[in-house]
Amino acid sequence: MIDAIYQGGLGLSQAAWWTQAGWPVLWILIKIAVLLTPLMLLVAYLTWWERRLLAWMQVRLGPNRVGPFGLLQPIADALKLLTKELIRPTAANGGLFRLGPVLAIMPALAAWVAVPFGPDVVLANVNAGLLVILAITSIEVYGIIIAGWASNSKYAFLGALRASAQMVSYEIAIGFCFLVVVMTAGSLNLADIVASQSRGVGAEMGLSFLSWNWLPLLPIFMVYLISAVAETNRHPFDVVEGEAEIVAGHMVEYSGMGFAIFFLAEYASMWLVSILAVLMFLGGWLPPIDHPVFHAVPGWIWLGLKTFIVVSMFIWIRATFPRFRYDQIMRLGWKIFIPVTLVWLLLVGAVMQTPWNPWK
Amino acid sequence: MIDAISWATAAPELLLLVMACVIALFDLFVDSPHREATYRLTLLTLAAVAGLEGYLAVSGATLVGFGGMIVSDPMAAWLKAFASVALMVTLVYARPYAGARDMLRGGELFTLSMFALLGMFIMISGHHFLVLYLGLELLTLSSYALVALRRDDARATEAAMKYFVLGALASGFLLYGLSLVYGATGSLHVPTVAQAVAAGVREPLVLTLGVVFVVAGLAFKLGVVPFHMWVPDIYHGAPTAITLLIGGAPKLAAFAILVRLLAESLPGVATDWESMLAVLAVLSLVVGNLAAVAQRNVKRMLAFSTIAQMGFMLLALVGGIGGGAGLAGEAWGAAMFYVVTYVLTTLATFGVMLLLTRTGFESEELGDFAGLNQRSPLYAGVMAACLLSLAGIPPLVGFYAKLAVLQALLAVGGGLYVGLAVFAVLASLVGAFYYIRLIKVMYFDAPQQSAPIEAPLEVRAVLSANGALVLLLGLLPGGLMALCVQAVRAVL
Amino acid sequence: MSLEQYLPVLLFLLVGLAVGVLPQVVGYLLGPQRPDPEKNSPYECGFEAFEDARMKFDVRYYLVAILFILFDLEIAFLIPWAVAFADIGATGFWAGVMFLMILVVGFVYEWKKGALDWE
Amino acid sequence: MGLLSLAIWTPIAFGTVLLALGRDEHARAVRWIALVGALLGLAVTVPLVAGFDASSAAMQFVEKAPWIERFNVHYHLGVDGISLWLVPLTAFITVIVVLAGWEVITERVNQYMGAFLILSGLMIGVFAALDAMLFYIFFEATLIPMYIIIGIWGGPNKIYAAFKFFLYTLLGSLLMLVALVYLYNVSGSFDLATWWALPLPAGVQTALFFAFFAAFAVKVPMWPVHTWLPDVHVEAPTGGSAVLAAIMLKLGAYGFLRFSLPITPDASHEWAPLVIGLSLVAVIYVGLVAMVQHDMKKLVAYSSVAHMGFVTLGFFLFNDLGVSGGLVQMIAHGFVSAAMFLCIGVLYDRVHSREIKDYGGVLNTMPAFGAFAALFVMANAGLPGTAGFVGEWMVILAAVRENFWIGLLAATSLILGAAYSLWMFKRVYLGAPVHEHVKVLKDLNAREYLILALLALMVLYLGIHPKPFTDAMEPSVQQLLRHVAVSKLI
Amino acid sequence: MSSLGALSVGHFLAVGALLFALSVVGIFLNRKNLIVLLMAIELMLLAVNLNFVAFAHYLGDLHGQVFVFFILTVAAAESAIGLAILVLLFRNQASIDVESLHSLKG
Repeated sequence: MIDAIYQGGLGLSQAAWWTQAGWPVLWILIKIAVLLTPLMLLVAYLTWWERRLLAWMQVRLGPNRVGPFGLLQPIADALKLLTKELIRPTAANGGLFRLGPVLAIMPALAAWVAVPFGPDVVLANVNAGLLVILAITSIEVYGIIIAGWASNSKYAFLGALRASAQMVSYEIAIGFCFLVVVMTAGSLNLADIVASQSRGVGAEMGLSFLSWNWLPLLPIFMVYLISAVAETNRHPFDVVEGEAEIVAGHMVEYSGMGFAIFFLAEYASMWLVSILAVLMFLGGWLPPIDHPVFHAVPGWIWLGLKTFIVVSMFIWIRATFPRFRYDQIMRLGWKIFIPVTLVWLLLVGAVMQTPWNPWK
Repeated sequence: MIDAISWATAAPELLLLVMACVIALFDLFVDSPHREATYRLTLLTLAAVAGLEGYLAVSGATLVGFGGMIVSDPMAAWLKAFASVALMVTLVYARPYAGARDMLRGGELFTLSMFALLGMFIMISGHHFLVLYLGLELLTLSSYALVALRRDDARATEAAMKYFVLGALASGFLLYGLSLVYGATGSLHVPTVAQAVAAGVREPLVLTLGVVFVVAGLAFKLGVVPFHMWVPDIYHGAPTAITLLIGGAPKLAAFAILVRLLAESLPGVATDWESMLAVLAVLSLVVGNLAAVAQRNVKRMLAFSTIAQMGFMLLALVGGIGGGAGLAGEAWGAAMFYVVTYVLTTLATFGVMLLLTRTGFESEELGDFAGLNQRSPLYAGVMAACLLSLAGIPPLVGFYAKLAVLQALLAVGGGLYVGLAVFAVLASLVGAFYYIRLIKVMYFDAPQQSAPIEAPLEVRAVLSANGALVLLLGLLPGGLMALCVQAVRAVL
Repeated sequence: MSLEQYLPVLLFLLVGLAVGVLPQVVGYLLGPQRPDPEKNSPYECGFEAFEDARMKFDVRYYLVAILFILFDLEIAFLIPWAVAFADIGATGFWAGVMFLMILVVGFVYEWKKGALDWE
Repeated sequence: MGLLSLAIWTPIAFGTVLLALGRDEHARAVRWIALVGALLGLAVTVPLVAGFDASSAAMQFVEKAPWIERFNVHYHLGVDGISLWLVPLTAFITVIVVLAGWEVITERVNQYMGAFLILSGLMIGVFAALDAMLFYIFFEATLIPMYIIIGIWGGPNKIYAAFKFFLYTLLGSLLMLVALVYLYNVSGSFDLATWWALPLPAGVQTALFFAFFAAFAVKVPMWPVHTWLPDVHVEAPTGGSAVLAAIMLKLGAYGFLRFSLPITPDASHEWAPLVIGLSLVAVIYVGLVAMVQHDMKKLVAYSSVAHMGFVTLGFFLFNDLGVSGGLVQMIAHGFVSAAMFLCIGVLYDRVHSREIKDYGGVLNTMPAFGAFAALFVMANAGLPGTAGFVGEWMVILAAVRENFWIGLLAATSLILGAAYSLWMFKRVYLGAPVHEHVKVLKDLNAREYLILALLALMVLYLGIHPKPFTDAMEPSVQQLLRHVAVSKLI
Repeated sequence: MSSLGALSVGHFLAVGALLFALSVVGIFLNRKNLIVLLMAIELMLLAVNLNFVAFAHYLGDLHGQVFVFFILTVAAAESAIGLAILVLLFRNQASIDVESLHSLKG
């Protein structure tokens, strides 16, 4: 059906510019829209879900006034923020001040281009998919630095410094985690990485979920999960916007939509790191047990389900742990995660040299 | 691809690398204020490396390793052996100075020098543009850090900044040239490039442009006019010990990379770069010598003198090209001899300067050398011998260096080359003026201070030996000369 | 492989840009514009802003940045190594080990030098 | 080790030892060791002279060993009649100089003595070298000790003088170096004998001739590049002046005979008028200049230039009388000029002035010294019976034989020489002492007496009985002239 | 269907040369801020990278691309050291103006 639509669009005109450039581009834009719309909804409703889940864990109700179960709350929030005044502090650098949020949200969304939702369901099926994601997401830190710098406020500046230092620190750990996964899969393509998790001792026994990377690479999985939390500046690593210390960090001077965009970026990132965790460690769209019943469920459901669990876990973590001190955060990143991942990298490499290589 | 020969070829480099890493870590647990253990271990390593290279050199074998990426021919082995020894001597001279200037809080002086030496080794042995470039960068990056080693010294940091900017610029030029040569010849491997050039390239213009940039980049690194602006500032601003570090042994590597990039890779377009080198040489001789006369600061003076000396050395290369294949070996051998003896002399010169400095006091103005002869005839003698050697007065070794260069030029025949030779000797006459001016200050002026010159025994011993060698090689230069020519002949 | 595959990446980046810009424009149009000096002064916990906000900051942030550059590059080097890991055999493995060992030396050095301490 | 090597290295070894070990605390010992070294150096030249076969034109006492194989340079020594006498002359003057500096020099004695001993060895090396590179190395190396001697122990303007000396002579010799390397490239060797036999085209000969000329003319020194000499002489210490005048100037003149004439005979012939002209200018004009000097040392310096003009004049007349005369003049001037400077030194040590007007009537208070001085002044003026006469007379005769007018002009030197020498003598020594300090002068002490007596002996001997000298020269000079007479053009 | 078809290596070289020239001009004419200087140096290396990549593509030879990889590393190391020196300079001189580099003169 999709092909038919594509061919139909192609047939609209015989002009070269249309068949060579116009329609393919438009087609991609359509696909982007198809991806982006639910994504934005998910992002919006993640805020709702977070508040509900937190409330539930703290034995209270959470937003429940706007619509059934407060389901319209995100819409209301958006409308409210949309009509708020966009304050630009006199001391701020105009252009850069506005650029900050843009640079924050752009990568958080654009990174989805290489995220597969099924064996062939991906916007850009590039070999270097993981690398593309890594490259795009690392732009995010610019948004934060620029926001902090452009605000020309001490709180924003310090917050931005902290946030960026923290993000880059954990980016190293994440990078090493990726490396290990890539090594076992032998590919940077996320679909291949998922496929590679379908092999192994567990899969042969029918218990596919035992072959997913989370088990053989358990320490790496843990490091990744924790780093992902830190990378998104989420609690308990959210000292950058710690209310007690520096208020809202780099976002302190933003209001209205400027603020909202940072918010959106944060939640979009959460979804992104979660789905990456699923793709790399939890078998992506693969069913947990090799059984026809499970196979009957479409892959994207599995993917969505797993991602939702991971995201919810992030919220759970938020509800559970106290906030780290900044020095503790840095120590964890540099002095624990990096050595652990380094050692594990070598270990995995060494094991792969032996005949007992489980990733053959 | 990585076979036993590869390991043998790179054995000294590997040893150096491993030991540099080991020492870097080892030093973390040393808390002696003078880094005694680090220092000894470094010297030991360098001695071992020098021995290894010496062995390779004497064996005369040419080893090619890592798929032709690196080569260990006699020239490389000798140059590396010399460089190791030069670095050892440098460190011996440098340690008391560094210790008195808060530069030994960590062992970076030693580890960075070793990494710099490793860079030199790779530059000397590289047979592939990438390897050569990496060696060059390893050397220069270490040098930048070394220059900035005195963190609280405004002059040193300024020098480091200038060094960094101009060094990076030079690397950029070189790289740009290499990229064009790569585009024109389709290879980065030195012998393959040479073959491609010999066979004729499709885009000669790209190649020529590449050669121009390569020569400019190399000229920057060598510090010859008009790419010399950094030399005086760096020599002046860097702590004297570091000046010696970057003005001594790296010259050997610079020579080697000239050989690799120009003589080995691009002999097919030699006429292109020959004239460029000639112009660079002439300009360096003029500017270096004339500017040196105007300096009151000895380090600056020596910097300009270096520029002139390098210009003189380039003349040998010019002769090597003009003379054709038959004379190239001798001419480039002359250049190698020139560089080796230059390094030897520079070591002693700066060794004396380092001796004269005390805590919180730098001896670098002309006046600081006043009456050195009264204070210490030995050091004055060593310094005088070095300066006269640099001026090219027999019977000191520098004379033979100049003689060999002149010979290489005149062997070509033809008015242009004779003219260059005459010009070179006239320029060295100007050079003689500022060298003997320093001797005048040391011998004829009354001392401004009478503080005794104290130095550890090993410094005195090494310095005396160094000075003696300048004289001894002046009396019996034949062996080293023959060695250089043979070594270079084996390469070309 | 051709660059076409990367066209969606470019387009998505542009779309992302639009997602960042449009809401701000809309918010600007919809929201009220009532600036006043108090409101537009930098946030300072209620104090009058003093000193320049672009102050000198702790050199450790800078250190982190440098370390990040270096480590990130190491990762960049290791990615092709990791992708091709199955094909390059023991030689490749040991080459990687050597590479990592040098990295470790640097890492230990930094650690001991206190570059990673935030006390 | 051959005799020549001994003659070269004995003083150098002693000098090096002094430099390395000498301390001012034991200056006495240093002096004695220096004297021993100088005497030993002189002693080894005795068998050299005694064993020299005066009938042969060949090189004698030859030593040859490969030295720098890369450039085919040999350690090649030997003397013939041309160079023979210069060797003992150098050794002799060194003894004199060591003695002359005995009490005068009190600081850094070891460096002073060491420098002179090394200088002596180097200069003998120049005279004995048969390999051009060896020659050049010795030739250049002499700059270093001389520079130090002038700079440390010189007069108030010593720095200027030292620089002038160094750079002037270096300039010339660097050009010569280019010529040497060129000849090496043509012939494949630095052997002088090979070069003498080497045919060369006219243009090359001219270029080479002028390259050599640049080196040697500065060293001699010839007018108009002589200006460094008076400055240097004035500032140099007595010993330095003596060595400079007695030996170092001869290095240049000797170079003409070893290089210019035999290697580029055709160019030499072609440019002989130029050299002769310059020599005559030196003889006459510089003689006149000498006359108006107020400073004794300057006067003697200019007279040296004039006398050396005779030497070059003689050489470029291309007849045996001229060349022999020039050689004899070199030796004679060696003794006489050294003596003149030492005399001035004697006065200077007492009065610390070299101005003629500060003296007058010295003869009254220093009769013995005055007698010596009178003898040397006569010799300087070229009075018959003294060393100065023989050479000048031979050259004038040779000149007349060649061209009467040249002879006539050269002969004016006798008048001019007499004029400035005797006039100086009159003003310094004769008359009644007008200055107080002259009235209290003490006559020579034993050491000074010895020095001057030795020199006087030599001056008289050479003046009365020059035959042994000229006999030994004769075959070599003849051979040289025969060689020069044949064109080498190709 | 390669969209690179219309582009020859010459186009890439032209861009590379332009970038290179820009960076050289930036280094020599920049009289204000040292950071700009460091950026110009980076730009220079990027220009070279473009050359290498273009040639590698054009020649069908991977070595050029590998070279780029290494240049990137070196560039990173270089900027690390450059910035470190800059920090020292700022600490010693309280300024990062190019004009402040004047204490070393002959």
